[in-house]
Amino acid sequence: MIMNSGIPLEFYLVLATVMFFTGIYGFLTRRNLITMLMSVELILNSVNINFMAFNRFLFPGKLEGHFFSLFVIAVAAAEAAVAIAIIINIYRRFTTINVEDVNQMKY
Amino acid sequence: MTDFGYTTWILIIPFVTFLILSLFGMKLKGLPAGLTGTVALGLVTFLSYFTAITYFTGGGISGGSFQKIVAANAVWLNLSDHLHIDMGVLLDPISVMMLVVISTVSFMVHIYSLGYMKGEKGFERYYAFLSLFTFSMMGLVVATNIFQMYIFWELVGVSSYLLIGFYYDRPSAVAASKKAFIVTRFADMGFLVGILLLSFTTKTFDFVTLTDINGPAIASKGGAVFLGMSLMTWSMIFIFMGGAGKSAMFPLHIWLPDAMEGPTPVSALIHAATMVVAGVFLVARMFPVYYFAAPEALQIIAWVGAVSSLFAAIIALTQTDIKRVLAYSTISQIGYMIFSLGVSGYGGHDGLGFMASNWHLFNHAMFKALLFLGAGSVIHAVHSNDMKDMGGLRRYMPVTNITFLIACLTIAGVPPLSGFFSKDEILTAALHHNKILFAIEYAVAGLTAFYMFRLYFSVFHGVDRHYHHTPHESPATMTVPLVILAAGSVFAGFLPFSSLVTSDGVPFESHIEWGVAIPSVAIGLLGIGLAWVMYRKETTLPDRMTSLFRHSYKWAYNKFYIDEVYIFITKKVIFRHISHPVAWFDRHIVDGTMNGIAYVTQSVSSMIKGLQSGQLQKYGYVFISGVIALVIAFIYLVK
Amino acid sequence: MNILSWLVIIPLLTITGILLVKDARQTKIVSAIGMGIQLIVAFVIVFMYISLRKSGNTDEMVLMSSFEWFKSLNIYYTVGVDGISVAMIALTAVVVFAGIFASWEMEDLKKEFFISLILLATGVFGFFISLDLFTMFLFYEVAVIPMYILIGIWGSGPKEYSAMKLTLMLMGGSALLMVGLFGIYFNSAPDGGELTFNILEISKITIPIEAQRWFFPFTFVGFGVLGALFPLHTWSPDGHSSAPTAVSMLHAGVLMKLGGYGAFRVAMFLMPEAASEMAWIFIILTTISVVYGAFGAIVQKDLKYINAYSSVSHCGMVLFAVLMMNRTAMTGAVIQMISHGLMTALFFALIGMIYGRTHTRMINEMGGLMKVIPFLGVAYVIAGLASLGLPGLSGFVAEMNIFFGAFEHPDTFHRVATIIAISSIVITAVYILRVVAILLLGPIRDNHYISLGDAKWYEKLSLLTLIAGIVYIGIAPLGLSNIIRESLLPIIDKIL
Amino acid sequence: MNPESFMIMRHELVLTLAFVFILVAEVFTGERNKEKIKSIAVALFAIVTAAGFLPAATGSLFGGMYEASGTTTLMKNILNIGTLIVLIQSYTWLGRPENRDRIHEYFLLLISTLIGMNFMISSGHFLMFYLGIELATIPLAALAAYDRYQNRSAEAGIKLILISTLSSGILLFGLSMIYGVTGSLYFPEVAAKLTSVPLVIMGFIFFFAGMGFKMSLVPFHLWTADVYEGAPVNVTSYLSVISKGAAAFIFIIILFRVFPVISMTWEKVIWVIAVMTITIGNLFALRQKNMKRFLAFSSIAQAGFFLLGFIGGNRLGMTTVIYYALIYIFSNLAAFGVVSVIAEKTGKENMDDYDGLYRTNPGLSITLMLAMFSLAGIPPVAGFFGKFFLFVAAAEKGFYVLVTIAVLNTIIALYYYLLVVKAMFINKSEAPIASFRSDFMQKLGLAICIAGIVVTGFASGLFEMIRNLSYGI
Repeated sequence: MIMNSGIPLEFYLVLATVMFFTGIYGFLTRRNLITMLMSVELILNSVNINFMAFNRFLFPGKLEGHFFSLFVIAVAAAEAAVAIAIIINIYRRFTTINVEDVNQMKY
Repeated sequence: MTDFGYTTWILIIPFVTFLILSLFGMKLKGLPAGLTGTVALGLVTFLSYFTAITYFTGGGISGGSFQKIVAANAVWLNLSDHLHIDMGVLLDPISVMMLVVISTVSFMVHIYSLGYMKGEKGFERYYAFLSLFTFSMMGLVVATNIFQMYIFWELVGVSSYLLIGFYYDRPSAVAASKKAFIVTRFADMGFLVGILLLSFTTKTFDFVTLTDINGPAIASKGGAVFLGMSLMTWSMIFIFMGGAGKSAMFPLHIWLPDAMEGPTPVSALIHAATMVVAGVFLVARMFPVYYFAAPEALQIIAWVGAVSSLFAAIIALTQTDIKRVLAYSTISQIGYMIFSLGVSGYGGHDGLGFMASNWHLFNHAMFKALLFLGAGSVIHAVHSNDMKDMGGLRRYMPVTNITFLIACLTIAGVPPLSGFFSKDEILTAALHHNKILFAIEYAVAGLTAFYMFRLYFSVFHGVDRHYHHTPHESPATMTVPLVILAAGSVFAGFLPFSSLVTSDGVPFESHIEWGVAIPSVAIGLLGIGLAWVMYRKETTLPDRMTSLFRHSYKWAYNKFYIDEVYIFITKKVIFRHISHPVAWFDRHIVDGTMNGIAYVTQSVSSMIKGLQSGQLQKYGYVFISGVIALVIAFIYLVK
Repeated sequence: MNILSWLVIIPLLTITGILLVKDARQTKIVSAIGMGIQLIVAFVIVFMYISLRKSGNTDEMVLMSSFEWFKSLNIYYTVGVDGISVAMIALTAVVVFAGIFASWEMEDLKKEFFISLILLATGVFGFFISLDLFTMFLFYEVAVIPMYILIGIWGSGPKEYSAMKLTLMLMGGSALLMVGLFGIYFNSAPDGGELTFNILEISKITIPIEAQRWFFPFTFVGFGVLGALFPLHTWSPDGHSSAPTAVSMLHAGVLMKLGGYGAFRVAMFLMPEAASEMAWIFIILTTISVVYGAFGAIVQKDLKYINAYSSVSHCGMVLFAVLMMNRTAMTGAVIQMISHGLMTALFFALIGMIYGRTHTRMINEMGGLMKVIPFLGVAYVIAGLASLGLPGLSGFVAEMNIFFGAFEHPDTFHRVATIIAISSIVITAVYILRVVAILLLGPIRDNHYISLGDAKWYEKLSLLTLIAGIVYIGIAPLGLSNIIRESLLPIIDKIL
Repeated sequence: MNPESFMIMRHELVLTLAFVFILVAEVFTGERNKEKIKSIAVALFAIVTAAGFLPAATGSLFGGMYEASGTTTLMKNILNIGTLIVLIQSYTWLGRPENRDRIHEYFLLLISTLIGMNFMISSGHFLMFYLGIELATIPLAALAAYDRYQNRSAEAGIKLILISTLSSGILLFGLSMIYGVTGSLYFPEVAAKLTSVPLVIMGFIFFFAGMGFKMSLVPFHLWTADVYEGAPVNVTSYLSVISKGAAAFIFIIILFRVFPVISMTWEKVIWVIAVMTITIGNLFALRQKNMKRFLAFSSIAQAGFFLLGFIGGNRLGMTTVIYYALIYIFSNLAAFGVVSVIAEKTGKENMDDYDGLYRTNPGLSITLMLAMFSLAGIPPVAGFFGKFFLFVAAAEKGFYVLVTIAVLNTIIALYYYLLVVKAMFINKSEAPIASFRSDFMQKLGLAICIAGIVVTGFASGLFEMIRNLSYGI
């Protein structure tokens, strides 16, 4: 409708999906806790893209998707803050932020 | 007809005595307990005689025949809408006769035991058990229905168990009592199955209905056919199995010789005169049913009786334990009675076998009780059961000697003693029925005379043994019963039995069939003569005979190894090849499965513990995989 | 308050009483008084029941009372009794009373012991008076769970293993039962209307046959586990052998009866069509139970194991009879429950008392005890004779009803099963007499045993209570059997 | 919109007030009186809890983003009660020297999570729901890491926060798909426009995974045990009951209100997940030696039982979920209460340490035993009623196979619960935990739990009340 000649919705969705799985891949493979956190941010951002794209392309009359993205960004920041605080504590206690070393409790 | 309601007291008195003695016996200590029992039994004896006299002198006669009179009856338990177990008193010629037999012998034994058991530990227990036995036996014979009979049948079984095991600190007595109970129990199982089949076919337990020859039971001729015989026949065979067990018929006889571990008066009462003839009584009680509805069963009965009598007589030849000889003799004589029923007809003179059987039962009770009590007297004197430890006792124990001799003559069938008459009638009945059976029984008569006199001569004649102290005659409490029973043995032959106890209640005339009587007396005398030659003096003749028949002697001496067969079945088959495997199976397979389930659960638990590795990224991996798996499953697989 | 509810309240009050008192002696006295009152109440109920029936009351259940509990699920606390439950209540009261005295000399943690014991009893009483499946199930589990503690703390031998096994297997049974109950509940109003757990109401309708086919096995097996149904009986030998005296008494005496009672009051009564379809499977299993238990008992050496296997056999007989689905056999089943309850309690009481003296339960380590402890010896013989079905004692009455009832079926299958079951009476005789012979008779095996003391007053009281019951039923069974027969009428009507 | 209408969100407002009050109080309390904050806070929370029971207005706010009904009020009150018990139980622990200077932090974090949960429960829009769930989760991570000087506590914190962000990422991804299909995030509108297309199902499963994390359902449960073990006992108990209960509440609300159209699908998903959760939770719990870890796995299994109430989509299901949540709160808090008291006094947390506990501390043992029985579903304690009704709810819709699997699992569960009972009552110990006296607040906390365990089951009125406030699809 508005951007018929522009980038179609599918492209956004593909981008979001790729980001999502990149994030997941990062989360599962990076050993550094900070990098893992970044990967999670990647996931959240892929969500944001999804929301935005859907809103923009399919339901342009309303702004729910946009607002949702804003809130997600804000919450992600809060999350990151707490996570990093804990990571700092981890570093104090374990003197490492390698996720593989943080496994005192198991089985 | 007369009111016989008082006959219930015949049951109540011994039962109450039993309760008193068992609950308060400890307080009564010794003689008072014995006297209580004896007096109570005196009362019962009086009542029994009174009943018998009233019954036979008119109280029981109606329309020229003896009637079945239900003197008392009450429902004990309802089994279903048409089946109920009653408790009551049924009087007819055989039950009245049995009352006399039981009360007489029991009373004698009570008196006798006052002397014989004096000073034994558990004297009051002994009398309590005797009362229990008397109660049960009385209940058995007056039963109004087959189920009441079965109940008391079991009770006599347990009384017998208790009395055989009276000396319970002797392992042999304990083993014997156990064996007696289990073997008879096994037979009783057959009895019970028989009752089940019978009641299913006839819808009643009641003897009066069952034995009514125009009644529904006999008229039905017994239902469906199974393996070539009617249900009724099967049921009667099973019922006879119970009788055979209690009466120690081959091959269920093995418990009786061992039962001699009990006190001798008990052997006299239970294992000679009364309980063991319960099988005979049972068949006599059900006789019309057997005769009309299950003739095949009657045929089997005749053969079982004949085989048992021969078989036991042969074994008796070789035994050296005085009580065991008597025990085998008992089996042999009961075989006679059973056989006699088997060959009997029904009604009037045809029912000669029936009459003879009961007559023999009556006589046998007297002389066999006498024999046992005499043997008890001997044992009391020499403190041994073994004939090898006895000899020449006639000099020390004159009363015992005389009475024992009378008993031996009676059993050998020497006229005019009672045994002669009944045996003669039996042989007559057999002759009319089946020649082979007649021949067997004829031979048995000779064997009987021989082994009895073998016993008599070895014990009372011959040389003195080395006695620990000089044997002496027993006290009067023991000798008086001997004398009374001896009198009974002598005179019972003169009772007009055929006009009292008959198959259909109608009296008839019986005569001595001289053609049978003379040969039978002859063979009896022959047996006695042989025994005289072989055993009156110490000779080598018996040993030579023994070595001549070495193999057959060995078989007979070892009772044809029937015991071993039983031991094989119980120890090897049941214990080792059923029970042990069952126990093992239960522990290891059934229980093992249960434990196995628990074990598998635990193992699975250990196997999957790696899932919880503590590695955050592994958790994430599982998380994501879970999501993806669910997505795939629910989008592509489950529609 | 309804008198039946007192059966639950009195034990709870007793427990409260025990919590309040100080020392062990008072605990005993409070327990004894409480259970004494309970016994009296139980017999009052019996007499009330009899007089109600005499006065012409023909309701299926009497002394009923009911109040709403979980309304939306239509769950009520409904109590009521018929002749069968009355008989079971009396049995329970007697056994519990005897059990209290049999554990008179319990030393360790006495209060806790009596509390658990009485709690167990509460469950049993509650079960028997319940007419609502929910409360019935609730009480059922209340009765089972104290077993764990009772065996675990006061037991002997591998008690932890046994207690765990017993509890898990029984609760496994009750888990299956629960599924069965749900099936019944959700099919209790096939024509619309309100779903209900009330047994009487469910019995008025017919549960759809498809549902019955599914849920009858659940229910029957659920109860069957407690009734020692082969092959789910293995908790019994271990459990009984480890349990302390009074617990074995109660467990074998009354708790196992919950299985049999439930099997016909719930499984057979409410789902008769499926029951008759599937009876053959369970008849085979119970026939195996009967014979197998008896054979298993023959070679055991531990007194308690013998009795445990014997219980498998006898309880198998109960279920066997229930499955015969006719009045005579079911009467037999109920009498067998009572009879077995009394005599097995007697057995376990005696075993406990003997063990307390000789400190062994291995029969081959004992011998000739009749000489030193005649009272216990005679009681043991009486229990044994009752167990092997001697007329004049309770077992006989039960067995005859069962056999004759079972034999009413004219087909070969039932009859063969019956005859196999009958053979158990011989096997029973074998193991009972074997034990009696080895344990009590013969010469005294060990000189230590010469100085043993015979039963104390409380032991005698406990034993005589049980013996009285056994002898009463054995000698005059008519009253009991009539009560039961008459109460079975509606059940039979429903089943046929 | 007038000011009175804000009273619709009274629960949240009151909590916020309490939050602010504690914050302010902390600022104005002198260094020596820091301890007093805990008394003030507990008292304050007691008032808050009581206030929750005042008649509450119902209705919706912010154009339907926030909705309050009798159901939500009930749920919030249940959570309040649970939280109050947790606070009472934490009282003694907070008095420890290392906690002195940050007592208020504990309360603030806890109350903020509760506010988040309340909003979550009352949400009528996925944005509100998302905010609520994040508010309920993020402070929890901080709480889990509350024991600053404990390695394990830090580890618990990081595991919780990272998995939680991952799961919210996934949840949001799912929501974005649903948004893409329906074009709305209001519950009623989503429900109306939802169709059973693959994208929706995929979105639902992603959403489900996010909720599965909160409720610790298998296979999204792996964080649970580690976090429970590492976090301070009282935080663990809060996590295991309140957080899980709140998640269950909102999950069932969303399932019933938003996803009825695809109920055929989620029934099957829940079927599979319930079986896995119950079974795996049980299998892991079997081998645990640490009491906290043990209770963690037990709570995983319990979460599986909650799903039995979900699956039918029926009114009875919701009733029993709420009812069981209440019972579960009492039971689990009783268990954690005892564990916390013992950990507090002796520092022992292993099951072996409990050997012979009954002989030295009968009161605690009986409490723990009742808790175990309640969790195992043994009558006459409340857990029996809760479990029974959960099964009834599932059976009502014909899920008999599931019910059978579940009841068989209760046997495994019974086994490990009995292991605890066994340790306390049966096992003998050379050196049992010495006899000690608990202080008043500990006793009070446990007493409330016991009262709850004993009474809740018999209180049919309560059940009926819950039922009146429940609804099905």
